[in-house]
Formats: sequence, structure tokens, C-alpha cells
Amino acid sequence: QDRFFVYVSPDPIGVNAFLQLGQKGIEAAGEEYGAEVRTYESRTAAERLENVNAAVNEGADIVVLLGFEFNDIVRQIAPTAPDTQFLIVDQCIEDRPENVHCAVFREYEASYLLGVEAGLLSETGRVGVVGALDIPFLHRHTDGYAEGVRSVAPDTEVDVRWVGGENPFADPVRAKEQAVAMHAAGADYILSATSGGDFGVFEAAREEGFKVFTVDVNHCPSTPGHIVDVMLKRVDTAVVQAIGDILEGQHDIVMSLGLKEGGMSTLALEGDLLADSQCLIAEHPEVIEKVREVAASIIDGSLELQDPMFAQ
Amino acid sequence: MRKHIYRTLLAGDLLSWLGVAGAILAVILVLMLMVGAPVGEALQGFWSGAFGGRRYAYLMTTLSRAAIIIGMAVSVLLSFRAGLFNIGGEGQLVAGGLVAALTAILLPGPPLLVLAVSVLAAMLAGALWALLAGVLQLYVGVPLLVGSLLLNYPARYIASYLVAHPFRDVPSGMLQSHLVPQETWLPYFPGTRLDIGILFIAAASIFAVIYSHATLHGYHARLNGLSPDFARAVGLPVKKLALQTLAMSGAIAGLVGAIAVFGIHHRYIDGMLVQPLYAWTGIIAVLLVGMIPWAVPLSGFFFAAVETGAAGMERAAAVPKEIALVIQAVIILFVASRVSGALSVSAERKGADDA
Amino acid sequence: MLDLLFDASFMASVPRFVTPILLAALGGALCERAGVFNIALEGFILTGAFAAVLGSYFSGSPWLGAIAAMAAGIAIGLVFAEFHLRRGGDAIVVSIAINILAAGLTTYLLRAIFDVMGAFSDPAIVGFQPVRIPLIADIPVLGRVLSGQSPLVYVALLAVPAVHIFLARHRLGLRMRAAGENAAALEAGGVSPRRVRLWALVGCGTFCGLAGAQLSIANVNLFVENMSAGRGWIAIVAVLLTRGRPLPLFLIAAIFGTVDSFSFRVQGLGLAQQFTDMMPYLATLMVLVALSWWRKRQTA
Amino acid sequence: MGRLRTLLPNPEKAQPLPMRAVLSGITVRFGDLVAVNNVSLTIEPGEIHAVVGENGAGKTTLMNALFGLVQPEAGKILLDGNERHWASPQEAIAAGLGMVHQHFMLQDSMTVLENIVLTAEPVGRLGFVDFARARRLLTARAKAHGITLPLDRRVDSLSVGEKQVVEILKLLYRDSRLLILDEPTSVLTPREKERLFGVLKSFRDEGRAVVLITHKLDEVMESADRVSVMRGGHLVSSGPLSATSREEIARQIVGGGLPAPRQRTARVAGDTVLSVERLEVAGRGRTVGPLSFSVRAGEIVGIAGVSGNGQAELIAALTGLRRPLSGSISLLGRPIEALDVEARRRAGMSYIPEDRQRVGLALAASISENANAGRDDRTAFTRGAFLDRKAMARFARMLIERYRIRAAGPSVPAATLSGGNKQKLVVGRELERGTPLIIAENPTWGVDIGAIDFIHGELLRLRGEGHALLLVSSELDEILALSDRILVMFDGRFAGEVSGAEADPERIGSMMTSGAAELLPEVA
Ligand SMILES: Nc1ncnc2c1ncn2[C@@H]1O[C@H](COP(=O)(O)OP(=O)(O)OP(=O)(O)O)[C@@H](O)[C@H]1O
Ligand SMILES: Nc1ncnc2c1ncn2[C@@H]1O[C@H](COP(=O)(O)OP(=O)(O)OP(=O)(O)O)[C@@H](O)[C@H]1O
Ligand SMILES: [Mg+2]
Ligand SMILES: [Mg+2]
Repeated sequence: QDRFFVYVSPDPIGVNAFLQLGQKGIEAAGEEYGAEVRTYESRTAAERLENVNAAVNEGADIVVLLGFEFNDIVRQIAPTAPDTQFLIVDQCIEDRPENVHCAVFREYEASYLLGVEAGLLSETGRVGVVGALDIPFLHRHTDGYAEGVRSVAPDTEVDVRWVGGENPFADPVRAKEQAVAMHAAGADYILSATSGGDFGVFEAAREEGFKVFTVDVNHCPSTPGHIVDVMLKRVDTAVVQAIGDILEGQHDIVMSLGLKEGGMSTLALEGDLLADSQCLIAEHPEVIEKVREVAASIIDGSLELQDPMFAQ
Repeated sequence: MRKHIYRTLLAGDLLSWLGVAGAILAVILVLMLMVGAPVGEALQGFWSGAFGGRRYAYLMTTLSRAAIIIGMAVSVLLSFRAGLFNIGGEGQLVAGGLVAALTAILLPGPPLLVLAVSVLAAMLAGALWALLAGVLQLYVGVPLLVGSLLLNYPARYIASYLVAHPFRDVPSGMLQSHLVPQETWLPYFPGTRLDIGILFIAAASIFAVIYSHATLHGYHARLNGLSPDFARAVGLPVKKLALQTLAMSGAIAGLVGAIAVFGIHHRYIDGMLVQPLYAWTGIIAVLLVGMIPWAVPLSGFFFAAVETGAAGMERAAAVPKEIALVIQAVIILFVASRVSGALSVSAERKGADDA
Repeated sequence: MLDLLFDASFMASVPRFVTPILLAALGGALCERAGVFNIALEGFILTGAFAAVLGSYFSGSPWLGAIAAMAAGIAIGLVFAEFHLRRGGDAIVVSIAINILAAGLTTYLLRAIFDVMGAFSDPAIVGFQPVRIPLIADIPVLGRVLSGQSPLVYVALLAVPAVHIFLARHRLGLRMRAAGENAAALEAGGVSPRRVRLWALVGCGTFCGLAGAQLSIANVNLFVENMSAGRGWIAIVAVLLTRGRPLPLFLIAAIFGTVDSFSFRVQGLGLAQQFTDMMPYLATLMVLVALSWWRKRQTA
Repeated sequence: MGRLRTLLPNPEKAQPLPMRAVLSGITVRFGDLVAVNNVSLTIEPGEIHAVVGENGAGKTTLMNALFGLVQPEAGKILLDGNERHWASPQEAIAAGLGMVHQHFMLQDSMTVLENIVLTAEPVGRLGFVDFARARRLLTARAKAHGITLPLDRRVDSLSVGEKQVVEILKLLYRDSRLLILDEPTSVLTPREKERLFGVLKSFRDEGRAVVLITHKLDEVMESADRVSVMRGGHLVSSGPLSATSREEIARQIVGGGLPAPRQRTARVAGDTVLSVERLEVAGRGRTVGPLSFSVRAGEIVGIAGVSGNGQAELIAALTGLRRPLSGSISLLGRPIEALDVEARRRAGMSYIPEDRQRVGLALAASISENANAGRDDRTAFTRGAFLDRKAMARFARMLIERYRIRAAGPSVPAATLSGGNKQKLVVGRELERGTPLIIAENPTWGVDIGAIDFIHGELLRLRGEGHALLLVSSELDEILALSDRILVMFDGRFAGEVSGAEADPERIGSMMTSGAAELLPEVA
């Protein structure tokens, strides 16, 4: 067992499903390729830098980095660490050293589908989406969702709000308040892309009685009767796959994962999972029908969406 | 402030100091055992995490952290000695870092000039932010303690807004400014990842020592700190002294912000100067040594080592690195509760009257 | 547009924001009146919030959670007393240390006990259920403000007059005021100011513990690092502004809490999130400036 | 708290049991300083027992030991023959002792009633205070001695005389059988004093024991039954007043020869140095002034009056520490009311503040740092922006010598100086500037006879050299001893002016009178 992988998280993992998936992935990879695995969690920009430094220093063979937070750092450190391979998930940096690889997701394809569902289901003519922080990356959720809504219900309003505050990616308190506020303003279907904050939104849904969409993993059982559908982002499998390719010695790997590659999905598309997912969408076959249509057209390319991340 | 040392040594004879050390170690040990950490490896990891690493990589990390902490410590030191309880270092630090980054990004011209101007602009920004708190206290009556602290939040959020909207590096996908021109980055010491920013901090520390002990302004500022009524009665320009001292504090905090930008992150990243609690660590570094200027760099380095060491301890023995905060706090409680006092007015109350 | 801000659920949310600040401020008031310059409320609250989650998680009862929060608050109060009252450490220094201690200890224990970093949420954490007050609940808007809140909200409301009467007429209250104003005189009368201040710190710990509980097992059911997020400082400002007088304190806390919850609403109007985040602190600063200015006029 | 109930007054009980207190071999040490050295003393019931001695002689400390405020290192305390140990003053109070301290022990923001019951509260249910009960008991006792006081006024609205009455009422309320009063008259007008002693005598006649610490021999002579003299921590003598004489006591106090009383050589004053026109200053509650007066070269103008009658405000306005509301101040013919403190000092003004602990000195700073503060000739101890520590020390040493300051050296903290020596340092720093005008505010407050004599000498020397001095003092004797002209201040105004030559205490005293006297009964 001479291989050594390190997973550096940009933020505290805590209840952040996305980061949890990353950890799941690295552990699976450890199993699969017989490597020792460590996780370094970061809380601040300085700690991210120090952790990546440390990973190199401790002699990691592969360093897995989740999120765009690591761009500068990788640019700085990768060239000085030729015998370490870096895998950045969710982000690709241009003109990268060849020991840097990346895997990105086309979240907007899945959020588009959720938007379609919201548009079809909303009765108040107003839906909402709450994101952790007003950053381009999260527009892949919010904008895709809004697009989807408009595609089926042109005059439905989409209320977009952000958690913000001290720690936007782990603040259920503020997330909850935002959801409550949006519902008070008339939104009956709300997408929650607040990672650590999602629980707060679920609580709000329970107390105020509105419906939510969520991301990353199936939360439906935690709040039965309130969660409609879930955007699935298969970070874990992506990590395992990418690490495999790296170990095969491929250079400059760039993975882009969407509906087509199965890197992105929603429960509505997953016949097998849907059955016992306890998600509300299961009760709306006609909506599922429509969603699968749209998904198909995205996959075969007849419907083209562009990446909101670089809009604006 | 040498008096403090005397008083400390008198207050606690060697024995009771050993007692203090024992108590501190006991607390740390309990916390380690709670997570069932192998103590040996933990200490080993702590040591290498703070001072070791390949080609002393970790020591360099410690030094680069220490630079920031010491800088902030020196900044508050000047205020505290003048009896100004300015705990708004964070806001002044942010103001400096932000202005440094934006100036360097927007200002055309030869790199060295841009660097120089940006650093000066940062110091000016820090000074102004500190002065704002001073004006609130002197002319409006808002206690400095509260005013300076509350001003941290607007600074933080204004900076956040500026890098989130007008000056955001959109493609990067983060709340951060664009990179400052590569030519303005502070160079690393050859063969290390430690930038030369620490030299600026060393200069600032030396300045603080000389200023505090050997200059008329430092002397008057301190008298004002020890007894404002006295300073007024002997005709010292107390308001001017206070404002000038605050400006100096703020300028140094601003300088630190600039160093963090040009030396470490090369841009302004939202929260990069707030989340690591640099300002607070600076404050306790000063309190630990009872505001003795020459000792401040030592305690600053010590606290930096505690933090990086804790990170090493986490890597080696899975002891959560947050233990660093606990250690720092416990040390302050035990040590500073013997050294401190000249800090607040309680100093004057000490001299019991005779008649 | 206005209705978008002042909807019923906004009204209902106000007490959620006022209560933690109010409870903490009442605790701070006891210290202020007894002459303990305690600016560690932030740390007191945080400890309470963590202990509340801990208690609720292991006992399954929010009430035991609240009790754990009070116990933890008192414990921190005793630490403060040990280093300030007994070892004679400067109150400000001890406060800063305690704030850092609380931040470090809660995050450390979060990882040590639950092995999570950042935030901890679990179905086993049972929060307070809203209390529906029969008649009041049916009043149109007011009903949603006064009824259907967590029990701690009502505790806070009752605590205001209670503290007021306590300070005015109770033996310990009288002595606290004396300890705060002329401790030497109290001492000469044979009562140790330290002991009186110790009680003030105990009281402060109790109230701040409850403030934390309101945050972590009433407003939501989970713990988040640095959950107090500046509320302690706002409470301190409220205490300083009112010199620890409970009734004015209630007004100030109400203002700050309202602005706090209001700031969530205005985001709906497309105001940049950073500015809404700033609002509570700016409001605090403005009130501070206004009052200080007014006081200056008075004295001059 | 059961004990508290026991020490509540009980109106039915007409006469308190007499109590004899015996102190034997009491020794108190502070660090290496022996404040009280093996003192044995008996305090008889039904007597007024005067304790005299210079500053730091140990009077207060001795009584603090009897009262349980300090723990004696050696010695016994016996009440009615049985030995007692106090864990806290509370126990001493419970045993029937009561003390009026050198400084007021009052809560300004509380009412008179709250102040009186504090620490001896009659508690009802749940520890709430039963104020009604306290009020009943108190009025009953006060009437017995003909004392009246508005129980619901806030203490900060009382005059110093009235405050003193509150202190007395505290003891009465606790039904103290042995009353200790530490320099109770230093703040009272002659009339108030007279009435206070009236009350003390009626206490004595009831069989209570009264210990009176004082610096004023005439008080001893006219009201004490027994007198004890302390010096340097030792008890020099103790016996019935009849067995000794004024001169005898005075000699014992200073230990040997008395300093010759100072002679003010007559001297014609020169031109006006300070002139004040219709000056008005904001004071606590009311405005002080309008005040008009002038001080000329070579004269000492004394401002007499009980402290708290506007002297502090007047001085603050003169020195520039507080902006006057209206009026003009001119120094050497030059208007200065607009100038700040520094400018005024440069214009030729020095200031010896009353509070040496806060205003006169920065205690935590070294003697040298204190001595050089506010010097006009900055170039003498700086090189550019830098300090010349040697020059600073030299200057400090010079002051230490010239003003005979007992100090370990220029670099020790000022806090380690004794009160008198602290004061000498302040006086030295200010007088050394040799400015035309010198403002001295209670310059000998709380310092002993030796230091008083020295400081008075210095002030007179400067008068002789043609400086103008404004002396503000609540010590009438000091005013009388030094002043060429005396202005009496009462309630923010000048109640009158008399020339030093034909000044007579009675007349000035009557000008100083405040309302407090009415609270105490006339003595028949
Ligand atoms: N708490 C203390 N710490 C140190 N020294 C003290 C303390 N209290 C009194 N002393 C010293 O003990 C000596 C006696 O003080 P004490 O107050 O009894 O004198 P006194 O006779 O009351 O003088 P005065 O007339 O000024 O009141 C003085 O030298 C004083 O400085
Ligand atoms: N706060 C203090 N710190 C250190 N030493 C002190 C302090 N107070 C008093 N002392 C010591 O106790 C001695 C007596 O102090 P104190 O002020 O009582 O003198 P004193 O007897 O009142 O003399 P004076 O009559 O000049 O005031 C001083 O000489 C000083 O050395
Ligand atoms: Mg003395
Ligand atoms: Mg005395």
C-alpha cells in the first residue's frame, strides 16, 4: 500500500453533501486502487494553500481538490511538485501544467430539468431558488433552473436569493430565513442550492408547508412530503474514474460530465431509484414524462444550453 | 512597561509559574485524550508541523503566518499603549488589503512604482478606517472599544461587495478580485515559499520598539494612556495624540493587508483576512506579553507556531486543529491574568491613596 | 412592495431575532450593573448554543437542552469569575480570551464528539415546538407575533420586568448595583463585592445560555460554527447604551432584532446581499451615534 | 442571612447595652511596612475617645483592625472581656461596631434609605427588601436624636454635610454601640461640626462609645473625654483629656519640637496677573458663577469654602480643562479663555491639582517620566523627535533633591511614593516652571505636618519672589495661614471677601454655611 491520496476540501465538510461526496469518492478510490487516503479540511483561503502545500510535503501521489477555490493555488504549486498529480473537480484552469487534471459537471442541465418540473407544478405562478452565495458557479444552478421554468411557464416569476452572511455554504439559519421570506412572497416551489444550509430550507418547508427541490444527494426521506426532486451530481464516481485514468498514466485529463455521461441526473430520470426515493415527483407521472423528453433532447443535442457560469 | 515584568515576576514566584504551565498542559492533554490521540505522535506532529517539513517547508508556513500576526500585534500595540482600546484591526486590515489589490490592478505603470503606491494607499486606507473610529469616540462619544469593533463589519462587507460585483474576477468563479500584476508579487526567499513580506513586518516591529521607548510622541502617547486626566492637566494635546496614534495603528494594519495581497494571495479574496482571525490573534499576542514592545514579535511567532503546529498535529494524530484556539485562549487566561491590568482604567485604581 | 417586506411571516420572525439579543443583553446588564465589564457575551452565547444541541441530542428533550445550555453558560461564567475576580485578570483581556476559548472549544468538541466540521445537524436534535396561545393566536397580525413562538421567547419577555424588579427591590439586586457603583462602600459594609459579582456572572451565564438555546434548538435544530455571529456584540452595545437598565434595554434589543430580520426581507428587493448583511451593524452603529450625540448635548 | 435579622435595630429597646472594647498588642503590617506596631488601647462606653496623629501614623489602620477590615498580624480584640475574631466587618457590625470612614462610603445613585439599609437589609419573602419596615425603624431612632433627613432623596443631590449625616444614620440604624468616626469633620462647616458633636454627645450620654479620629486639636479639646496619640504606628500616649494639654498633645503628635508658625511678611502686591470677569461655568446641576476677581503679583488669594461649592468648576475653567459658558479670563493682560491647556500653561500658568493620584501624576509611569511631562523647554530633554533619557533623569534627580522627595530614584514608578512625597513631586514639577501665576488646589490635602510645612514654605517663597498665587483649599486654617485676601465660595458664588489680616474664622465659617446644619439639632 504505497500509494497515497489526499483530498483537500475548500470548506468544512460538515453537512455539505457535495463535499461529502468528494470524500466518498476518494475513499472509494482508496479501496479500489489500494491507497492510503487522507482528508484535509480547510476553513480559510490561507488554510487551503497550507493544506495543498502539506499534501505535497507529505508526499501525496494524487491530490484531489474540490472546487474552483484552488485555481491560484494549483497554478502556484503544481509546477513545483512534478511527482504529485492534481485532480480539480468542478473546475478546469486554462494553460495548466500537465500534472493537473480536471473533471467538471454541467449542473445547468439537471437544474434546467428541475426548473421544468417547478414550472409545470407551480400553482402560485411564482417559484424560488436560494443559493449559498452570488457566485458564477452557483448560477449553474440558479440560471439553469430559471431557464427551465421559463421554457414551460413563460410568465412564472423566479425569485432568486442568496444566503450570504458569515459562512454562506454552511448557514442553515440564514438559508431558512430566506426560504421563509420567499414563500411569504408567494413562491410555492423552491430550489435549495445552499449546501450546508439545505437543512434549514427543509425545516422551513416543513413549518410553512411549501415544496423544495434539492441537490447532490437524495434528501427526500429526511423530509417526506416536501421534497419534489433531487439533482444528482455523481462526484464520487467521477473522482474514482478520474483517478483511474490518472493512474493509467493519461495526461491532461479533462472530464466534462452531464446528463449524457451520467455524471449529472435527477431522480425523475432514474426509474429504479425513484420508486423508493420518497420524492414527491413520483406522484406526477405526466411531469416525469415531460422531463424525460427534455432530458433526451439535451442528451441528443437537439436542445443546447450554454453554461451560465461564463454568462455576465 | 518593563514594570510589568517586575510585577509579574514578583506576583508569581517560579513555583506558581510552574503551576500555571502545568495547568495549561493539563488542559491540552485532556483535550487530546478526549479524541484518543496518541500523545507522542501528536507532539511529534505538532513540532514538525510548526518547525519541520521538507526543507523546513512548515517552518516557512509558520513564518509567513507569523508575519501577518506580528504585524497586527504591532498595530494594536501602539493603540493599547496609548490607552486606546482599538479592536478594529480587522476592519483596518481589510481596508488595506482591498485597497492594495484594487490599486495594483487599476494603476498602470512600472511594477515597482505600482507596488510602492499600492502599499502606501493601503496604509492610508487602514489609517483612515482607524481614524473613523477615533473621530466617533472623540467628537461623537461612541466608545472606541465598540465603535472600532462595529466598523469591522461594514469594512468586511463593503470589501466583499466590491470583489463580488464591480471588481470581480468573473471567470474565476469566486468572490475575488483579479490577480495583481505578476511583476508586483513579492519575491520568495530563494529556495523557499516564504515571501519577503516578513521583512516589512520586521521593520514595523523595530519601528514600534523605538517609537515606544525613545520618541517624544511615544512618551506622550503612553502618558495619555496611563492617565488621560493627567495628560490633559499637563497640557498634552490629548485628542491629537489619540488620532495620530490611531492613524499609525491603522496604517500598520493596512500595510499588513497589502503584504497578505502581494506576498501570499496575489489578489483580494473575500474573507481571506477575516476568517483566520488574524486581528484577534494579534491582540492576544500583545496581551500575552503585557504590551512590552520587544517581546511582541516573539509572542506573535509563538501563536503562529501554535496554529501551524496544531495543523500538523491533526495530520499526524487526527487531533482537530481547532485545539490551537483553545491553547491560545487558555494561555492568555492563565498568563495575561497576571500580566495585564495597565490595559484598562483599573491601572489607575491600583495606586491606592494614602491619606 | 411593502407588503413584500411586512408580511405576516416577517412579523412572526421578529421575535426569533429579538429573543437571543434580548436574553444576552439581560445577562450583560447584570454584569454591567454589578461592575463586571463582560464583553464576552459572544462566547457565552456560542457555548450555550452548542450545549443546547448537545443536551437535546443526547436527551431527546429540548428542555434538557435548554438546561444544559444554562449550565454551560454558568460554567463559562465561573471561568470568567476565576480569572477576573479571583486571579485579578483584566476584564477585557479575560473577555477576549473567553470569546476565543468558546469559538475554539465548540469547534473542537464538534469534531471530537460528532466528527463533523462546520455544522452539525441530526434528526436526534429535538427543537422547541412553537407554543400556541389560545385567544391571542386568533388576533389577525399580532397573533402570529405573540403566539406560536418558542417557549424561550416568552421566558425572555417575562425576564425583562423580573430583572427590573430584582435590581430595584431584591437584596442581591441592591448589592449588585452597589458593587457596580461604589464597591468600596459595599466592602466596608461587610459584603464582598466579588461574591456579588460572582452571582452577576452566574446570572449572565444563565441568560446567555438561554440565548444560545434559542439560536440552536428553537430558531433551527442544529449547531453551526460561530453561530452567535456578532449578536453578542450587538447585545453589549445595547447594554452600554442603556447602562444596563432592563426596560430601555428591551426597546433597543427590539430595534436591533427587527432590523436583523428586516435585512433578510430587503434582499427580495434586489439589494446586494453584502449590504443587507451589513444592516444590523450599521443600524447598531447609527443608534449608538445618535444616542451618544444626544447625551453629549445633554451634558454640555 | 439569619444573622442580618439579629442586627436590625429594635425601637422597643430604649438603651443599648454599654460595651467596652479592649485592643491589646495589635500589630498590622503591609508588606515590609509596619502600619500599626503593638498597640494596646481601651475604649470605654459612654466616652468620646479621640485618636490623633499625623498622616500614616496608623490611626485608620488600627481602627480598621478593630472593625475587621484588616486582619491584625498579632494582638487580641476583646469586647466586654471575651476575645473576638472578625472574618469580615459584617461580624463586627453584628457585634455592635460601626464605622464612618475617612471617605464617604455611599452609593450616589441610590436614595438615602437604600444607602442606609444596604448590607443590613430587612428581607421579606424570597429575599426581597422590606423597605417599609426599615423606614419605620429608622425614623423612630432618628427622632430619638432629633435628626431629620429626606429618606427618598438621591444621595448625589445631597450636600457633603448631609452626606455625613447619612453616614451617621447608617450606624444609628444598625444600633451600633461602638461608633468609630474617621476624620468626620474635615468636610464640614463650623456650624455643621458643632451640631455633629451635639449628636455624638447625645450618643455618648446614651452609653455608646465613640472613637473620633481627627487632625484638629480644638475639636479634641472641646469634645473628647479621652485622647490617644499615635505616631509611626506606635501608641505614644492614651489617657483622660484632663490629664494632658493642647501643647502636650501637639508635641507628642510630631514627636518633639513643633515647626515655628510661619510669618507672612507684609508685602505690597504688584500689577494684576490674573483677572476674571463675570465667569460662568457649567457645574453639576447648576451653573457656577458669575465670578469676578483678580490676583496680583506677589499676593496669595485664598478661596475658602466647603468643597463642592464650585471651586472645582472654577479651576477647571481657569486651567482650560473645561470651556466656560461665558465671561473673560485674562493672564498678564492677555485674554486666554479661548486657549487650550497647553497654550495657557505657556502663557504663564502652573497648576497643582488636588487629586495627585489621577490628575497630578501618572502613577504607573516613572518619577522621571512624571517630572518631565508638560515641560515647556522640550529641547532640553529631546533630540529631534527622540528623547534624551539622561537629561530627563537629571531633571528628575534635581527635583528629588530640591523638594526633598523620599524616593528610591528617578526610575521607580510614582505609585511607590508615599502620599506626601507624591504631592511634593507634583508641587516641585509645577513650581519649578516659575510661571507668573500658580494655581494650587488643596496642595496639602492628606499630607503630614512636615510636608505641609514644606509646601507652605515654598508657596510663600514664590509669593515673596513676586509670583501671583491662587490658593483653593477646604482647610480654613491653611487659607488663614497663607492668604493676603480671602474669597469665600458658597453655592457657586463668592459669599464675600475679607483681607487676610483681619480674617476671623467665625465670620468666614458663617459665609461657608450650607443647609445641612438644619438636619442636626441645635445643641442647647
Ligand atoms: N492597603 C495598604 N497598603 C499598603 N500600605 C498601607 C495600606 N493602608 C495603609 N497603609 C500604610 O500604613 C500606614 C498607616 O496608614 P493609615 O491610613 O492608618 O494612616 P493614618 O494615621 O490614617 O493617616 P491619615 O491621617 O493620612 O489617615 C501608612 O504608611 C499607609 O501608607
Ligand atoms: N501603592 C503603593 N505601592 C507601593 N508602595 C506603597 C504604595 N502605597 C504606599 N506605599 C509605601 O508605603 C509607604 C507609606 O505610604 P503612605 O502614602 O501611607 O505614606 P504616609 O505615611 O502617608 O506618608 P505621607 O504622610 O507622606 O503621605 C510609602 O513610603 C511607600 O513606600
Ligand atoms: Mg498619608
Ligand atoms: Mg486615616
